[in-house]
Amino acid sequence: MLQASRLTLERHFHPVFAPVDLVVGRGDLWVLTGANGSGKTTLLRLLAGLVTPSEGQLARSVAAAWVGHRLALKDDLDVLENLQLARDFAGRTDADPLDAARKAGLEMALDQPAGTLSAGQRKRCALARLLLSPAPLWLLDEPYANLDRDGVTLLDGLLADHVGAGGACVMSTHGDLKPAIDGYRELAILPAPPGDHW
Amino acid sequence: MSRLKRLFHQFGSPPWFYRFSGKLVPWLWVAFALLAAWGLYRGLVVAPADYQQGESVRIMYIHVPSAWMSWMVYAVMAGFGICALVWRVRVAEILMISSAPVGAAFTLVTLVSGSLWGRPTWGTYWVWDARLTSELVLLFLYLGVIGLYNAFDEPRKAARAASLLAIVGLVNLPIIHYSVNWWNTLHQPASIGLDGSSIHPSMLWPLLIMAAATKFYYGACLLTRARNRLLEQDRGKRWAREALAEGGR
Amino acid sequence: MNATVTTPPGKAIGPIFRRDLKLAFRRRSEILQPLIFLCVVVSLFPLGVSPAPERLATMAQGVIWIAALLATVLSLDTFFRDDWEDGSIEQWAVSGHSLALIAVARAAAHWLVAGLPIVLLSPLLATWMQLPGEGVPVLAATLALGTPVLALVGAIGSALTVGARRGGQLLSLLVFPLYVPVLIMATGATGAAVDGLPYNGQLGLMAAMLVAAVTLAPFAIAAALRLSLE
Amino acid sequence: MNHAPFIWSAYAVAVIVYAWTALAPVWRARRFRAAWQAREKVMGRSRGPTGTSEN
Repeated sequence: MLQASRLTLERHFHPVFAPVDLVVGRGDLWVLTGANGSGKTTLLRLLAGLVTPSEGQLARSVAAAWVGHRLALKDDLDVLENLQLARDFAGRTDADPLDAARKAGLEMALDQPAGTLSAGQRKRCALARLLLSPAPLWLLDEPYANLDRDGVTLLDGLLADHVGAGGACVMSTHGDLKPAIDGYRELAILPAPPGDHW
Repeated sequence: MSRLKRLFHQFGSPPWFYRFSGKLVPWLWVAFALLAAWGLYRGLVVAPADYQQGESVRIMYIHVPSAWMSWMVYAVMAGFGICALVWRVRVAEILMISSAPVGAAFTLVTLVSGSLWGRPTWGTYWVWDARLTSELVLLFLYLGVIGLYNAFDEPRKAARAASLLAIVGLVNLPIIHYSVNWWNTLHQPASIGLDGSSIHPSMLWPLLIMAAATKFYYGACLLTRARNRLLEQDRGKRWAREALAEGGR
Repeated sequence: MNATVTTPPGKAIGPIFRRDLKLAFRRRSEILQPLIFLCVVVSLFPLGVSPAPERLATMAQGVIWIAALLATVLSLDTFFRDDWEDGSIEQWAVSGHSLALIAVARAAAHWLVAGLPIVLLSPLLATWMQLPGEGVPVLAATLALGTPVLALVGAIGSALTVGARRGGQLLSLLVFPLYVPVLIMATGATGAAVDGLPYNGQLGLMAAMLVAAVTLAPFAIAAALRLSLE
Repeated sequence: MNHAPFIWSAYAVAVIVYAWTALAPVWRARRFRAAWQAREKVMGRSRGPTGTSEN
């Protein structure tokens, strides 16, 4: 589904992390671990195609869904409108925004403008958008951030269903929050070796 | 990597470029000095005064070559920009952004010498003449490219943004040039030609010599600036440390 | 990086266009701001220069067009900023839709909200500036042809400066040289109409500029947006 | 009307602008090289290409 070999990215002429090799197939759940600023987000953005790698090859044969720190919610639109927009723009035509909102536990906030939602609710909104997306590959940047206890169980459920149904996911977490699903593989992001290329 | 890109990569490799341009720069300065001296001698001393404008026509020998260069440097800069944007060749990015100040200098000299030439010819320092006006717009284009480059902190991203702007500017250059010319003929009868085509050979020669001199000047300035920027950016790398340590040119 | 991605099921232009109109009408006051700015700038000229009709008439089309230029640049400053800050541009890039189409949708929605009102307002401004009667329809025509070009070219500048630190002042420096041909042709056409000369040549050139902008600008905008994500 | 002042001022401006555009990078290079070598000395790295030690 996704194959990355010797992937690196240079910021200010210094590689952000050591070259990364990663193969993601159907049913895989990869968890990127590493200290803050080790480049987890940068690597995810590379995999999502938002950034072009300085060196290395990246081949992705399927569509990807991206949930970053910035959740792409329009503050003036309410939750339902945001989800309908997401569905019309790049979602599955048969997906129903109402059902996705209900699954993400946002039934009571449907007509609330996104600007007034709490951080946890906004993250649930982003997760609801994931449900509408046809992309088999999920790229999640610290999905557990801002989620309360049943938010975490909700996310674990979504991940289990998605991976179980043959999808794949690459996510990053900081700290000890790991998905409560067995069979996930970890990839530690190592800082770039000191010294230089030439 | 495609063969072309590997070729570019090989040519574009910073240490190779640094050494190659290091050897080239002195020769460019020598060529510039010789041509400029010869051109100025022919222009200021040998060439006759113009029967209409008198001595003030001698300003042409700095004004016209600078004007030609100001347009040429923009086109060359945009060409580097295309290389930088399409093939992500780092040396092309550096050459692109190093050309901008030199181009702006040419445009500035063209504007100042044009207005100083205008004073005795038309009686005022600034006339909204077609060529001077499009030079002024060209100066804004240069300042836009430099301004956009400095607005980003990550150098590679800044260079690509400035390259894109240079290309958009290049596409608009002819449109701006002809619309200003059309606007000028609309509002003002054609003023006497600043660089008339049927020009006497004794005046044409210094013009061509100076034109060649300004090209060598551009090459020398460009490579010097590019080598500086390259060295500063790559100071962490071994080849740059060796170049810096030995203190050689 | 080759993402041989199948075409995404949704559509690019429709949803973004409707979203923009919905957002614009949610913050209705923001639509009026550029228009009020336009009226203020135009009304300054009789106060600043002279109320004498014949003097105002000579510079009417120039003043109106320059004010329209300033109003467009004012409204374009935050054109992509909200989408950049809340991450919408990231979603566009990942979605697989072509960013150029999205740029066209956004520019069309912006023109409908910001450009069209200027065209509708131009008769009022023309009377303020004592523009002779023959010039008014031509002024409206040049604005109708010109404001989309201003929106599209301005959007390139806006996309380029969205990732920059202080993009605001930079936008006008980047964009004004590119606006020069539009300004010249538009004021030329209106002036010719006022003098009773044929003006279809200028209008033809403006139409050509519009076609060029609609076909070329979106690709530059898309490249600039992709660049702003890096 | 004597044109000489205009001619000389035009060329003077040209010389000043071109000289500055040409020499600015040279001074900048010298300043950067001096600052770099000073920092290298402080960091205790050996000078010269022969004694390059990994940092």
